[in-house]
Amino acid sequence: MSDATATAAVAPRAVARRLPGALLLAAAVVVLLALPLYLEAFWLRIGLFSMATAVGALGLTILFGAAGQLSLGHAFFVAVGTYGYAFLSGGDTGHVKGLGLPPIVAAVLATLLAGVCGLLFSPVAGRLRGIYLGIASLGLVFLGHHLLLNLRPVTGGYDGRSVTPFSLGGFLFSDSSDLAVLGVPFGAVESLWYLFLAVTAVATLVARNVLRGRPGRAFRLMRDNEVGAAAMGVRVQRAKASAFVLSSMYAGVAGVLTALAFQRAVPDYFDLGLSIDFLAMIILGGLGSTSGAIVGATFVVALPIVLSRYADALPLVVGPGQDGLDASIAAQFVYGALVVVVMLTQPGGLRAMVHTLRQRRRPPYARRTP
Amino acid sequence: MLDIEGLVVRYGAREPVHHGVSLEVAEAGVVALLGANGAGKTSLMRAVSGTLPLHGGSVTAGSIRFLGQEVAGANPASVVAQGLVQVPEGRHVFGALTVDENLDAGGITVRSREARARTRRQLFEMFPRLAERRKQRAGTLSGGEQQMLAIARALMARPKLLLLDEPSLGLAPMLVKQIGETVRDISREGVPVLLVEQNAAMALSVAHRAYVLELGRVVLSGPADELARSDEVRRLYLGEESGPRPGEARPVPELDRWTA
Amino acid sequence: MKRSRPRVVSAAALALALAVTGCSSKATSSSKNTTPGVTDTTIKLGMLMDLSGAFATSGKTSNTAGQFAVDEINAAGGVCGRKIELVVRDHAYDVQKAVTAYDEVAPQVLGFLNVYGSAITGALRDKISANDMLVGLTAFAPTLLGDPHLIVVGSTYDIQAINAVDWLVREGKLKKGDTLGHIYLQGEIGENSLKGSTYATQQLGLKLASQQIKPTDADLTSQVNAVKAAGAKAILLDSTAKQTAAVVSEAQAAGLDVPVVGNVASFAASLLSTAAAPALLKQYYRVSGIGLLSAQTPAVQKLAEKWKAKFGAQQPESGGAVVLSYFSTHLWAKIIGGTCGDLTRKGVLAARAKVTGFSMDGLGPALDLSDPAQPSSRESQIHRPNKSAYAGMEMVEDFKVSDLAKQYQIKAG
Amino acid sequence: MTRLLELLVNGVSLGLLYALITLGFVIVFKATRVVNFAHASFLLLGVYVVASAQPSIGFGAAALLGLAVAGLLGLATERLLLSRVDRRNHHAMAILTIGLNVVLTAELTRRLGESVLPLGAPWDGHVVKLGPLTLPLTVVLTIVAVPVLIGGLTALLTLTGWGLAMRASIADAEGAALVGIRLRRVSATAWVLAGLLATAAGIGLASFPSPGVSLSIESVAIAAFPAAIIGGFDSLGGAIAGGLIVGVVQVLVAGNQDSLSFLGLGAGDVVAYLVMIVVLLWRPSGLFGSKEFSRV
Repeated sequence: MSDATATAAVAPRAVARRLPGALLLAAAVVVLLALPLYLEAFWLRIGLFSMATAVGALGLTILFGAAGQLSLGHAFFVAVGTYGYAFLSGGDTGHVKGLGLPPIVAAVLATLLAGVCGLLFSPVAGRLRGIYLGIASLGLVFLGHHLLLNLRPVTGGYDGRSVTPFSLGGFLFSDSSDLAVLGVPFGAVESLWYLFLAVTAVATLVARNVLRGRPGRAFRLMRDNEVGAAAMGVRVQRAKASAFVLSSMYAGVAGVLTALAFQRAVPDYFDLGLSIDFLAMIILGGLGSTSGAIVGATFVVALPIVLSRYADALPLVVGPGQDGLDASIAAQFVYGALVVVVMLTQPGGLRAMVHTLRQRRRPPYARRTP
Repeated sequence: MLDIEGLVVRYGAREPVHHGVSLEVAEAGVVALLGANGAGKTSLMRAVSGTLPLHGGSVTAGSIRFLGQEVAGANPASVVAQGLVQVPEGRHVFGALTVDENLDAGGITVRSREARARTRRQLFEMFPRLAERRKQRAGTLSGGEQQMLAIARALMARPKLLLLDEPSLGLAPMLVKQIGETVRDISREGVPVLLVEQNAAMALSVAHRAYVLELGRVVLSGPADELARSDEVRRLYLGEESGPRPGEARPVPELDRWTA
Repeated sequence: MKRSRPRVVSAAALALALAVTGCSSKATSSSKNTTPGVTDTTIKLGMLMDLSGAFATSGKTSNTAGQFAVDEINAAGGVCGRKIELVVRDHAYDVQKAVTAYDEVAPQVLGFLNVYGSAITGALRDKISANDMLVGLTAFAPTLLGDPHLIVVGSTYDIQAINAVDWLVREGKLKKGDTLGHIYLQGEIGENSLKGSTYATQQLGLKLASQQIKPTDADLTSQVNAVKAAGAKAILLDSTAKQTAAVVSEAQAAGLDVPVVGNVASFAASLLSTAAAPALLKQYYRVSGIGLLSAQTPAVQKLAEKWKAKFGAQQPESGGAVVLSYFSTHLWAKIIGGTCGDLTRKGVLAARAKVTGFSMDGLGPALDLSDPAQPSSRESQIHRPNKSAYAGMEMVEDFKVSDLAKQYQIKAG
Repeated sequence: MTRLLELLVNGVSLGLLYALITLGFVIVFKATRVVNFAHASFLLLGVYVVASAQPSIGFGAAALLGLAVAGLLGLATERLLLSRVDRRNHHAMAILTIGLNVVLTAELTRRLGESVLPLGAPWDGHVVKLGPLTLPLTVVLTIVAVPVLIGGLTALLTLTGWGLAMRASIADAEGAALVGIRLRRVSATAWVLAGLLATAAGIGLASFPSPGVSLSIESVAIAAFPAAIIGGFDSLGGAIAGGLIVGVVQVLVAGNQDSLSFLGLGAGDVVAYLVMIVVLLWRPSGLFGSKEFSRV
C-alpha cells in the first residue's frame, strides 16, 4: 500500500477507506496535544520515557528489522547520546566538567557523536553477522559501562551527573519556567511532552521514509541475500555501515531524550537489560515496522510502572511492603509471560495481530494477499 | 509403489505451489520428474520425505501413499524407517563429519551392525573415491564427491525407494554423465529411483518413465523415450530452441525463497 | 489525498483542542495554597524503597521497622496533632521506576522518610532540591553532606573507616609500620571509606594496600591474594554481605589469618548458616554508625520485641536496617514536631537545623543536624558475629569517637 | 612467582567453569540455532534448587535434584514452548527465551533477594596446600572434574549413535532429517544438556570460597557470551578454549589491578570483551569457528 498509488485518480472506494484513517490520526494528534493539560506528572513522565525509548527502538528496527544486523549494543549508543548531551551542555561543577554549549547545539552534537561511535564500530559490524555481531556489540555495553564509571570528569562516575534542562530560543523546558497554559503550570514534564512529541514524530517519519524508500529496499535485499544484493548494485559494506550509523544516531537522539526525561544521567540505566529490552520491544511490536517499534516501546516501558501503581486494585498482587507477590515482580511476570505468549501465537508481533484482525473485519473484496 | 494423488503444497499463507499433482512410481526402474525452476519439483520431494515443515510448508490436500501406507504429513524419520530415502537438492552432507561418519549417520536407522558393514563394503565398491577419502571431512570433498557421498549415505539406510533431487546441479558435464550411470546402477541393483532433474537430457537417458511439471501441474507424462521425442520437451527442456514461451510466466518471485 | 491529510488533521486538531482545553481539571487542582501531604488530621511521608529488586530484603526490613515507629508515634497521639501516614512505593532499584514513582508520590507528601539506593538518590537529587523536599537516606556517604535536603543519620563511611582503623590499633591488631589491606566497592560506600582509611593510615604510620571490587563480583580470590601479597595484617572491607563471606573464606583459603572489619552493610544474618560461618565468627568485625539490635538498652529491646511479635522466630537479615529505619522515623517526628506552626516543606527544612541533641538510648548516637555540611555524629560501634545473639551480632565496643575522627576534616560534596 | 601461579590456577579453574556454561550455550545454538538468553537463569535455577534442597536431603541428592530440575526445565522449554514456534523463526525463539528469562529471573529474585544460600558441598571450607600454593579444594576439584566431564561428553558425542545423531544434526539439520534422525529429539537433548552443564558449572561457581548461591552468580554466567564468540560458535573445542581464555584473562587482570590501573578500576570483566573484539577483527568467526556459521 505505498502512498505513491494513492493519487487523486484512485477510485472513490479507496478514498472512502482512507478517510476514517485520516480522521483517526487527527483525533490521535489532538488527544496527544491536549494530554499535558489533563494528566498528572506521573503519566506524562511515562509518556516521556516511552517516547524516548520509542525513538531508540525505531533505530534498532531499521538496523535489525530491515538490515538484519543483530545489535545488543543499542544501550551503549543511547548512553553516548545521554552523556554526550550532559557533557556538552553541562557546566563545570566540582570534578565534573562540561563544555556549556547551548542545549540545542549539544543535542545535535550528541546525536552526531553517537553516529560517529557507530561509524567507528562499523568496521567490526561490517565484518560480522548474526550472533557474532550481536555479542560483539554486547561488548560495547560492558565497555561503555566501564567507561561511564571511570571517565569521571565527563560522566561523574557511579553517581552520574545532572543534566542541563533543554532550552530553545529563550524558553526553558524545566520546572522553573513560569509559563502556564489555561491555568495549567507548564513545568518540565508538560513542556518536554511537546518537544518529545515533535522529535518522535520527525523520527517516525524519517524512519518510515527510510524503510519504505530505496535504502530500506537495499537493506532488506542485503539482509535476505548479500551476494544477491551486491549483484543488484547494493554496496553491501557501505549499506551495512550506513544502517549501523543511522541506527546509532537514532539511539543518540533517544539518549538525549532520556537525559532530558530523567534530568540526570546515571550509569546503571545503560546496561545489558536495556539492550535486551530494546530487542524485545521491536520484536513484540513487529519487526521492521515503525508503528511496531513505537507500540512495543510504550508497552515495555509503561507496563511495569502502571502495574506497580495499580497494584492495590489487582487480584493476587499486594501493595508495596506487604507480604505476597509484589507489583513489580508481578509486572515482570506479566512482561515475560506476554513476550512468550506473543511469540507463541503471533511471531510477527503485535502489529501482525492487528493486521490479522483488520483483515478479518474488512470485507472480502478489500482483502489482499501479502 | 509410490502413489501421489491430487497433491497440494502450501508455504504459510502464500499461493499453493501445486494444483493437484498426481504421479506414480513403479516397483522397479527410474522415474524422472522434469520441470523448470519453480515448477514445484523440490516441494513435491519435500512433501514425500516429510521435510516440508523444516521449510515452513505443509501438504494441504491430496495423498502420498507408499506401499499402501499414507505418508503425507509423517515425520521424516518414520518415512525413512518405511524405506523411502531422499537425497536432497544441494546434497546436505555433514560437512564437519568424516566420510565414514556420514555413512554411519546414513545407516543410523539400520539396526544390524553386520548389515551396515555389508552395505558399506558394497558402497565402497560402487564409489571407490569415497573409500579413498573415508577419513576426510565431507566438507573438504569436491562437489562431485559430495554428491556421491550424499547418494551413498542415502543408500546406507537400505531404501526401498530412492528419491534423488537435482543430483546434477552445479556439476561439470562429465560428472553429470557419471551420476546418470550411478542412477542406472542403483536401479539395476533393485532399488527404484525417483529422479528430479532440470537436466532433462540426462534424466531422460536413464529413466523409464517421466513426468513434466509446470507451475504446479503435471503437463506431460509417459515413457521416457516417447517424451524425449516429443516436440514440446525437445523445445523446452532439451534446449533445442531457447527462451520461454510467450505467456509462460517466470516463477513467482516470492517463491524463490522457499524453493531455492 | 496525501496532500490533503495534514489539513484535515490540523483543522480537526484545532477544533478539538479548543473544545477540550476549556475544562482542564489539572488547572483547578494545582492551586498552591496548601502544603502537599498535610491535612488537618494527617501528615503524609513518602518512602521509595527497593521492595522487589536486588535489595528487596533491606527495603522490606526498613519498611517494616519504619511502620513500627509510625504506629508508635500515632498511638502516642501523632505529631502536631496529626497522624503520620506512609506512602510507600517500590522502585526495584530501577532508576526509571524510581523517577516516575517520585513524580507520583512527591505531590502527595510533605517529605520522604526514606529514599533507598545511591543511584536512585543521585538521579533524584536535582528534583529533590527543586521541590524543597527533605529526604531521609539509608546511606552514609560524606558526598551527600552539604545538601540541607538530605538527612544522613550518624557518622559517614570515611569516619567509620577511621574509627575502625583506630580500633584495630588500640586493640593491638595493627602496629606502626604494618600494612592494612582495604578491599572496597566501587561506588559511594567504598570510595568514601577509602578516603577515611587513607587518612587514618597516614596519621597512624601504617601502610595501605587497597583493592577495588564491583558489587557484582562473586569471586574475590585475586583481590584477597593481592592483599595477602602486600603483607596485610588486617583487612578493612566494604562490600556486599555476599562478598564479605567470600572475602573471609578466601582469606582463610589463602592462609591469611587476620581480622576483617566490615562496614554496616557488609553483614547479613544468613551468612552464619553458610560455609563461611566459621571464618566469620573467628575473623570478622563490623563498624557501625548506628545501634545494635541485640543491645541491652530498653529502647532497643522494645524494638526487638516488636520484631519478634510480628515475625516470630524469623530474625531480621539486617539488624542494622531495622534499627536505622526505626531510629530515623522517630527523628523525622522530632523534626516535624519542631515546626507545627509552619507545616510546609520550607518549614520542615528549617526545623531540621533546630535538631541538635536527638538521641534514643542505644539505637543511635546523639545527632546534631544543625550543620548540613557536617556529619550528624562521628561516633561508631564495633560489633562481631555471634550465632546466639539476636540478628547474629553482638557488641564489642559501644559508641565512641576516636581522636582521629574528631579532627578529620570532611570536604562536603 | 607463587602469586602468579596461584592466579593462573584460579584462572584455569574459573575458565573451566565458564567452558561448561559456554558448552551448553553453544550446543543449544548449534542444534537449534537459538540464542538462549535464559541460559544464565537455567544455571541459577539449578543451583538454587541444590542449595534449597540440600539441608533436608543432603548435598549429593540435592545436586542430582538440581541437575534434574534444570534438565527438565531445558526439556520443557523445548517441548512446551519452542516446538510450538516455526523452527525457522530463530528470532521468535530467541525472544521467547528472553521472556522466559524475565520470568525466571523475577521468581529467583523474589526467592533469593539479597540472601546467600549455603551450598553445603562436602568440599566447602577445605583448603589444599600444593607446594608453595594454597588453594581452595574447589579449585583443585574443578581442575580435575571438569576435564573428566568434558572428556565424557566428547566420548559420548564421538562414540555413540546418540552422539553421531547429535553431531549430524548440528552439521546439517535437513540432511540429518533425511537419514531418519529425529530432529526434535536432538533439540530436546541439546536443551537438557544445556541445563545439566549449566547446573554443574553453577555448583562450581557457588562452591567455597564463594559463600553460596546468590543472585550475583547469574551475572557471572554472562561471561559465557564472549567466551562462546572467542572460541567460535561451531566448535565445542572452541567453547572450551574460549571459556579458559576468558577465565584466565579475567583473573590475571583482576589480580594485577594495581599495575593495570590505566585500564580503569574493575577492568576484569571488560577485558574479556576487549579480547573478543580483537579476536573478531582478526578472525570474524572466532578462533575455531568456520565461516558458514557466522552467516547465520
